[in-house]
Amino acid sequence: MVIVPVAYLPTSSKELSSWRTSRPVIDYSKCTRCAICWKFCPDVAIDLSPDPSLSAPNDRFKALEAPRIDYDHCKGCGICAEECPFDAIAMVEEE
Amino acid sequence: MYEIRFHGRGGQGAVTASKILAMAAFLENKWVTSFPFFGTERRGAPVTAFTRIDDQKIELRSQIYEPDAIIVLDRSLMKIVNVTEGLKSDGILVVNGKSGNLAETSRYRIGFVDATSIALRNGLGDPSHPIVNTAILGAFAKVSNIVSIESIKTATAEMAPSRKKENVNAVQEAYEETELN
Amino acid sequence: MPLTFPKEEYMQKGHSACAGCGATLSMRYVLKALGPKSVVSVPASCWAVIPGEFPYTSLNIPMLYTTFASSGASISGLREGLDSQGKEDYNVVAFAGDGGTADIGLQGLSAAMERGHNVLYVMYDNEAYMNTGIQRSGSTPYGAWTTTTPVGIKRDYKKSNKKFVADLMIAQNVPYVATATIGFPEDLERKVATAKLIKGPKFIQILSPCPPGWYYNSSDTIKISRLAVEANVFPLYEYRNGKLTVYKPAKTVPLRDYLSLQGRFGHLNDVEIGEIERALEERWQYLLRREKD
Amino acid sequence: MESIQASRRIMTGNEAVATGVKLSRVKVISAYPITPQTTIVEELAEMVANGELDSKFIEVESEHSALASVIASELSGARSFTASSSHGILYMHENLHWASGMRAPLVMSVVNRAIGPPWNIWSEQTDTFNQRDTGWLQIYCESNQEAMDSVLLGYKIAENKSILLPVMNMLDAFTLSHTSEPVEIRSERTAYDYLGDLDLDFKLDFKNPGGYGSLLGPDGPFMEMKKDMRDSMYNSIKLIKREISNFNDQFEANLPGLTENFMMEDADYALITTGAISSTAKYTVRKLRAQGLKTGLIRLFFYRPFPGDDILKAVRGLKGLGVVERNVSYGQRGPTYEDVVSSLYGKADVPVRNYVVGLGGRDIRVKDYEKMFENLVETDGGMEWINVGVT
Repeated sequence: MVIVPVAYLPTSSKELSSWRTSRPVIDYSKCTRCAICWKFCPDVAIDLSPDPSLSAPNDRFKALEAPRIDYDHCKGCGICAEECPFDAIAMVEEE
Repeated sequence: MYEIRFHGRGGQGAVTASKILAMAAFLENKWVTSFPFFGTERRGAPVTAFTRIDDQKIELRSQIYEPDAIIVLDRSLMKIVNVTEGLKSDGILVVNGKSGNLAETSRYRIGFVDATSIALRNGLGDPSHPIVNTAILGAFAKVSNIVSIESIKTATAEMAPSRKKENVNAVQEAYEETELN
Repeated sequence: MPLTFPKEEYMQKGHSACAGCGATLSMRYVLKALGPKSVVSVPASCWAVIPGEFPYTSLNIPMLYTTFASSGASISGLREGLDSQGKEDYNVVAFAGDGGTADIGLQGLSAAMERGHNVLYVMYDNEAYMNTGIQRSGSTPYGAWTTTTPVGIKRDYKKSNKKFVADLMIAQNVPYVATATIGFPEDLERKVATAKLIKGPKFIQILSPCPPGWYYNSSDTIKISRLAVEANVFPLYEYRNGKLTVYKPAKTVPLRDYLSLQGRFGHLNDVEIGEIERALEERWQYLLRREKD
Repeated sequence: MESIQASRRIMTGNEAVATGVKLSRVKVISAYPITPQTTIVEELAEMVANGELDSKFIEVESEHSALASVIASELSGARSFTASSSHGILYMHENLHWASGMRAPLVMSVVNRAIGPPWNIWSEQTDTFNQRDTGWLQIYCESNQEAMDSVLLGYKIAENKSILLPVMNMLDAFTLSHTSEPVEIRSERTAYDYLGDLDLDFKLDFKNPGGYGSLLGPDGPFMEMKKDMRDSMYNSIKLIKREISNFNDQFEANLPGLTENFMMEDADYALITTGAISSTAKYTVRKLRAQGLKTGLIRLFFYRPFPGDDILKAVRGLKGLGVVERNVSYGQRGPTYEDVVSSLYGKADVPVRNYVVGLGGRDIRVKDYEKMFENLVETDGGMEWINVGVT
């Protein structure tokens, strides 16, 4: 059989954490679960899922889908921190 | 192998005539090829086309330099093109013209026919651009014995792009009106 | 708070774009609006590199790579090929940069739109040849530094106006033409969804800021994209059924707010900025006049 | 005598190509007009317009787009076709590589025409000889029959799962493209059975989406892919021979192998030719044989893959071999000559000469071939360009 130049392996299986010089860290006590960070992430590196164990500004927010940074794929661009209307994300330098 | 060269002007239908003649011979179970010398010329410019007829498959694909017959669709071309160049000494010359007084070509077997009048009479083209290609083939059938007039009429009916009946009439009328030298 | 945006992802994590890349967000948003029954054709451009090296792909839909000038022809072939197999309900999309659209691919784009195939052509506009290292394109704005308009001591920045390909498409009377940018994702998503429902050729030009090419901090991609609209640099409009609708920003800002964030405009003095501002205002008035027609 | 017209019709080479496309049930056609290919496109447009051919027809704005669009339609899973000539082929060049690299089993008919400047619409094969390294199989037709048959055969070979490379079939400008001659129309039924439907394992798949033609670095399988293309082409010779004999059986046809040996058995002197000029060469061979000179001819039906072994077998015992090129290469001998000589090197002790003929449509006559044979016999080594200048 011939070798066809068709690529099928999803890049989600790759790990890119080495690209990052600083990392976004979410302060869940300020996070309203608005998902703006998720929306603006160019790396699709913010997942949304409910996690009642996380803190939140109030209990109502705890039931909602919370953003979670996928550090294997986040390149640390800082857009989420810049766009967060509640200053709930800080960029922290990688060691 | 029998080789025919057509001389006409762009728009007169010399290329189609070469194809109809090939088709007529094909109908008589001959191998044929027909091809134009395709130039960039437009309507009115001199045009050459060729037909080869043989009992065997035809291998020769060069142009025709020593034809057995020459068919001239427009007599005025004879002033500007040496139409009989290379014509075999016992060759045939068919000319669209009213009378036959061509001293320099008297050694050939010549047929004259007023294909222009015949074409116009049958509504083929207009006075500035008469389509004489089918009529001239009727004359060729009269002068030569390469293809029958019936085959030419059948081929004409099949290949004339329009006015099939008028074209077939033109073939027949030309056949009847051709004068031999 | 309910999501303002479709949750399904058709662009994957792990792609090889620069941090803060606007072109990836363009792709992400366009595919969210189109859904899984789509195929995208990509010419030479950043997006030919973003999915990474073989055997990787970073889209959940088929992606066909094509030669630089071939996007218009490629989507034409995809459309007719799929239609000939009864797959009329699949979206066929070109995703080409500004070089591949405004310059080398313009002939093919114009012809594909003219032929009327049921296709969507997306131009992700980062205003220069970014994949090859920031050379000026026809879509580079007046005043910008690029590696081929390097300013120097002769102040040789780009001295010609941006070619607005969307305007050319309107001139060709393409059934649906729109401009959009990633700073207004809901607007972008709505425009793609609108285009999806129109049978025929569609063209959408998406301003997609580029951190290394425009010389700004990667975190500012969304901010700059919004400022481009608010400073009147990149007006948002929509052309449908022969009617132009121009979006009037809720908030307007001085041009300087937009330029000052970007190193590519750092050499401009007040006089030059004033000239650019006047030219932008002229174009704005022109769009408003066209809207009234 | 067998009735010639029974199942034959008189048609031009271009009409024969269009009929071959129809018989192949092509789904997408995309082409840009160029003399002398235009009548292929016109004929196909007519067939589509009259419902004789159920195909999408894309009237592109350039040859570059013609090829780009059929690469895409082919990969979508629809059998696709294009046709061009001369500068159109040169304009396609990058996409020629893209088509073969994508392993798109397209067929493209090319009417061989000269390359300018100066502008010249007449026959010459430089346009496609320039494309010999683009990964396309190349078939040069001698007759309108072959022009039709090689479209069907072309798809059959191209779509073979161990080849999967595009095929271009060539016909000489005017000498075939606009010449009318009897052609046997292959039965539609047999053609359908012979070719079947396009079955591309890697066509666009929405359930298993892939990136078609993605980026590859120096350590990725780039070089392996190129080797695979080369191997697929090189190893296709046996397969092509089998497909040709299969074609001949099914259609009662008589296509040659990758080469045709004409009166080679006991020949002392022979020429190698490609395309329609081979016919006049055969005529000359017969003529010289009648005069007592043992001449012969090897016609290259396929030029890629190059049938070097077949040539080697055919030339054993020759006293002289002339390679005739209807193309021009500057700064080196002709491409066919180079290929022939490298195939014979160290294996056959035959003097090989190179003749350049018929550029820009210059007519090639019996006397020109006679001159070449004369030159082979004399082996004076001085003649390379035939019928040039005032001689």
